[in-house]
Amino acid sequence: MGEESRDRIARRAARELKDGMVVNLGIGIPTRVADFIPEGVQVVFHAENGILGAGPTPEPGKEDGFLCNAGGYPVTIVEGASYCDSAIAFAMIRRGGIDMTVLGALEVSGRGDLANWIVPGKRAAGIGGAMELAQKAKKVVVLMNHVNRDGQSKIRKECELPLTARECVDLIITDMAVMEVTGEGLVLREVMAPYTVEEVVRYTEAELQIPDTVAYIGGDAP
Amino acid sequence: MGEESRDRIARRAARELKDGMVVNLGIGIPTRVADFIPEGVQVVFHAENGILGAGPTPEPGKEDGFLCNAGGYPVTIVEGASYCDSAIAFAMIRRGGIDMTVLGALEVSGRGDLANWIVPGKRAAGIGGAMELAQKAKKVVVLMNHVNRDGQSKIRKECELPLTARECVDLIITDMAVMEVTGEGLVLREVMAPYTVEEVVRYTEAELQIPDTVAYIGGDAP
Amino acid sequence: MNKIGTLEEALNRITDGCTLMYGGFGGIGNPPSLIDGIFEKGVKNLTLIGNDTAFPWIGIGRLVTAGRVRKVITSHIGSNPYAGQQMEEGSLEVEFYPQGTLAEKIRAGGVGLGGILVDVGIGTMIEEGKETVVVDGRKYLVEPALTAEVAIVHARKADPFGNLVFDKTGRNFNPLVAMAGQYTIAEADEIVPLGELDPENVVTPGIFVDRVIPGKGVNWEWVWEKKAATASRGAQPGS
Amino acid sequence: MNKIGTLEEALNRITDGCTLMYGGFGGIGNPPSLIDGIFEKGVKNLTLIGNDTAFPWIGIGRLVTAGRVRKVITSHIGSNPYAGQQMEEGSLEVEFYPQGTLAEKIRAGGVGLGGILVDVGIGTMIEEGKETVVVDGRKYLVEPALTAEVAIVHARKADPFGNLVFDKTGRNFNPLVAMAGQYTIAEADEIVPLGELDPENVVTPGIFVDRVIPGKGVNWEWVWEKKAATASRGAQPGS
Repeated sequence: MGEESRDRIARRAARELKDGMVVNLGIGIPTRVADFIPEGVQVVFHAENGILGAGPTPEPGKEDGFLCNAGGYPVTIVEGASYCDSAIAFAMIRRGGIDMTVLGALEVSGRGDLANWIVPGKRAAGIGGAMELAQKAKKVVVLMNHVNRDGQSKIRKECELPLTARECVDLIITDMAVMEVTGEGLVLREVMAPYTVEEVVRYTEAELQIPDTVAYIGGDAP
Repeated sequence: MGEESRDRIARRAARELKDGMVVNLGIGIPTRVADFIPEGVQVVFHAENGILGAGPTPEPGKEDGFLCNAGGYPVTIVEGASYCDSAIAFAMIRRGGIDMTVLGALEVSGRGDLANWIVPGKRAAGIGGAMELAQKAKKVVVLMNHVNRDGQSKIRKECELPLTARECVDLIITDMAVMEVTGEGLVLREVMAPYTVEEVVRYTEAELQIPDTVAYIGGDAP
Repeated sequence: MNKIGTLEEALNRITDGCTLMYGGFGGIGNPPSLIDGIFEKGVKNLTLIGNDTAFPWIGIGRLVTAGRVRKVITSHIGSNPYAGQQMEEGSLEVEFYPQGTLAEKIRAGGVGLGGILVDVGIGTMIEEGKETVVVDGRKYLVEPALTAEVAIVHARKADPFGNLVFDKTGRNFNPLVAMAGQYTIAEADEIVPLGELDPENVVTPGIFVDRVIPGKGVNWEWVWEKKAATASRGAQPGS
Repeated sequence: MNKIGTLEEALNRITDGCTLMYGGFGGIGNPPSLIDGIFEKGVKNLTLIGNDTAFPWIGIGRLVTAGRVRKVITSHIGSNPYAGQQMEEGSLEVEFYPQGTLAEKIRAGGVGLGGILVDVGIGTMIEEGKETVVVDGRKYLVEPALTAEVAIVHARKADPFGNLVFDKTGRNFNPLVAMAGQYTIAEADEIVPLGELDPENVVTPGIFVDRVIPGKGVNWEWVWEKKAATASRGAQPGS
């Protein structure tokens, strides 16, 4: 995925941030969401290593090795922040205190099943906090490429990879489209230029419902 | 039990305090043990409501309503003390951090079973921290009258009352005697004046072993 | 993100028949203004969850004494004779747990676990009727987590986000209870501006707190105060 | 009650084949001087319990990279490719848990519970082979508590009794791990006299700590430091 595409996905995800939300951002593209917080929206960032109220990356030279996010990179804190141990950081997650989490994915099913931690036969990195976040956050937003390196859809009828959590994903944002998991199935909401509805459907293995209105992002409707 | 007898029991129990011990004192006579700490011995007092390092009762007029022991009465703290929530206060107990606890009892068996929380058919006060302390403290010292109001032995072959914990008591100190629960059974260690070994045996329902030497406390051997 | 509200707003959440969890140990750490408000509002038929029933005229004890409580899940009621009396009469249902087990059951609810495995009480009547599991050859009781519709706590200081610090032994069950409420109300002796509490020293992070109200401070006399001893002789149950 | 000792005394407790639990998250909060000492002493065949295997040249990662570890019970090894490589080769056994479950398993050991009931991972391969219980109609995994022969933690400050405070996100797993050691060693950046730590702000009460040693501070370069990025290109596994 190109830099521009990554930023577009992150910017789109940032539009899901609502004032007052407590938010946990996964590592990778999800971390970039913090760079695109909409004007007038204040959110509280949570980190599994024990911050409630993480702030922006410090200026170069102002880093503190003991003030980092869950990925090990320096952050700051905002007014009203607090530190806690990781048991309490996960208590916040399990108790439903996280309004929204943004995660990467290997596969997502049309029902919102998420696979993002292990590929059998390949080197496993581990689980980290993904299972708790996927299963317990009120809203789970997945950012990923629409297709994998072999050109196959990552949005599957059924996930083939071991699951992180069942029926947990609410919104999928890819380089091609924005799709919502609803009680009536997976619904196409937006198409990213220069793709067309037909292309999105072709590269989506899961059944995808096309409502009467689909928005176009980053260009006019083709 | 008279005032003098209470003090004698508490003073005797205080001799079990060794330098460096972490100690929890129950409510009632056990609380008095703190008044008789042997010279040169420093112990750390623990309270279930969240103090490690409780100090003596404050002078009248210096009490703080938010600095009390588990019985709700004002205490102070010593250097190196800390406050914690009750979950952590009990973590200290369950993890074996309490070297010694001093408790009251309704009945004790010769094997060291302890009954001190409920009399069926009578109004129950509840359990409090007694079960954790009895079951988990490294050394459990029981202070009580040797006989109940009906003149019956409180040191039984088998406890009739519901148990607080099984085989937990290490030392029993009564108004008549000091007895140790050992692998070979209950052993008489000391007799309190003016009682005789024979009287202690008579008022002890559990089998009591009499070693060659038994010390006498508070008077010459009769 | 300003959670500061009024006692009246808070009391809207506390209604007849609700399950109410409270912080405190022997009255210390019971939230005085909230309990006053509940008392004055006339809320009844409560199910209480907390360490003890305090003293007849202190803190949560007042609600028990006044017959406003249907059931209490607790560790000890000995310091409130009216609780014992109502239990004997059958008007108050009492469920006892060892104190440390109760603390962990509440914490388990607060941190989103289903329950805990504990060996305290094994071999006693506490074991009766309880599910057990064996781990590494040792038997443990399965103790389900506890939560409540509303939790009330007493803090020394709070900020507008709901970050809390407590006052010495007034901490006790409060941080556990604060996490276990589906709706948690914190009464604070002092409300400070955002950023004034040291992030290292916050005991309850604000995410667990839904509403902060200013408290008027302790409005009872402690058991160890002479005046209280006198007043207690005139105390009457019910009201 | 003075628990202050030397690194050498502490290292006597850490021997070949022992089970070693450690605080830290991505290297932050790993105790640097203790890990240095373990490395220099040549301790091998360790079973580690901790959140992650850090980075190849940072903190606990060094022991893994050097092949001193037989097994690790952890949540994540992705930042240390040598861990993954050894896992593939079969020289390192890895047991993965969801991070929050791991934190609570360690805490459960630390507070003397037999285990916890957790629903995270239900319906995934995490459930396989695990005992389950049903509470209030919901299924939970039985997750046994974790303890270790020795636990090592990194504190910002310690006093002679072993009371600890931590440094911002250096707290992470440290207070949990401190409770779960049969023998707990705290390395502190600063040792202060008894009474200097505010009793309200102590995070780990000294009762959980057996030995306090003075630390020399972090002796590695963080991943986000330019110099570290350069050094990493020259890093070699094993030693």
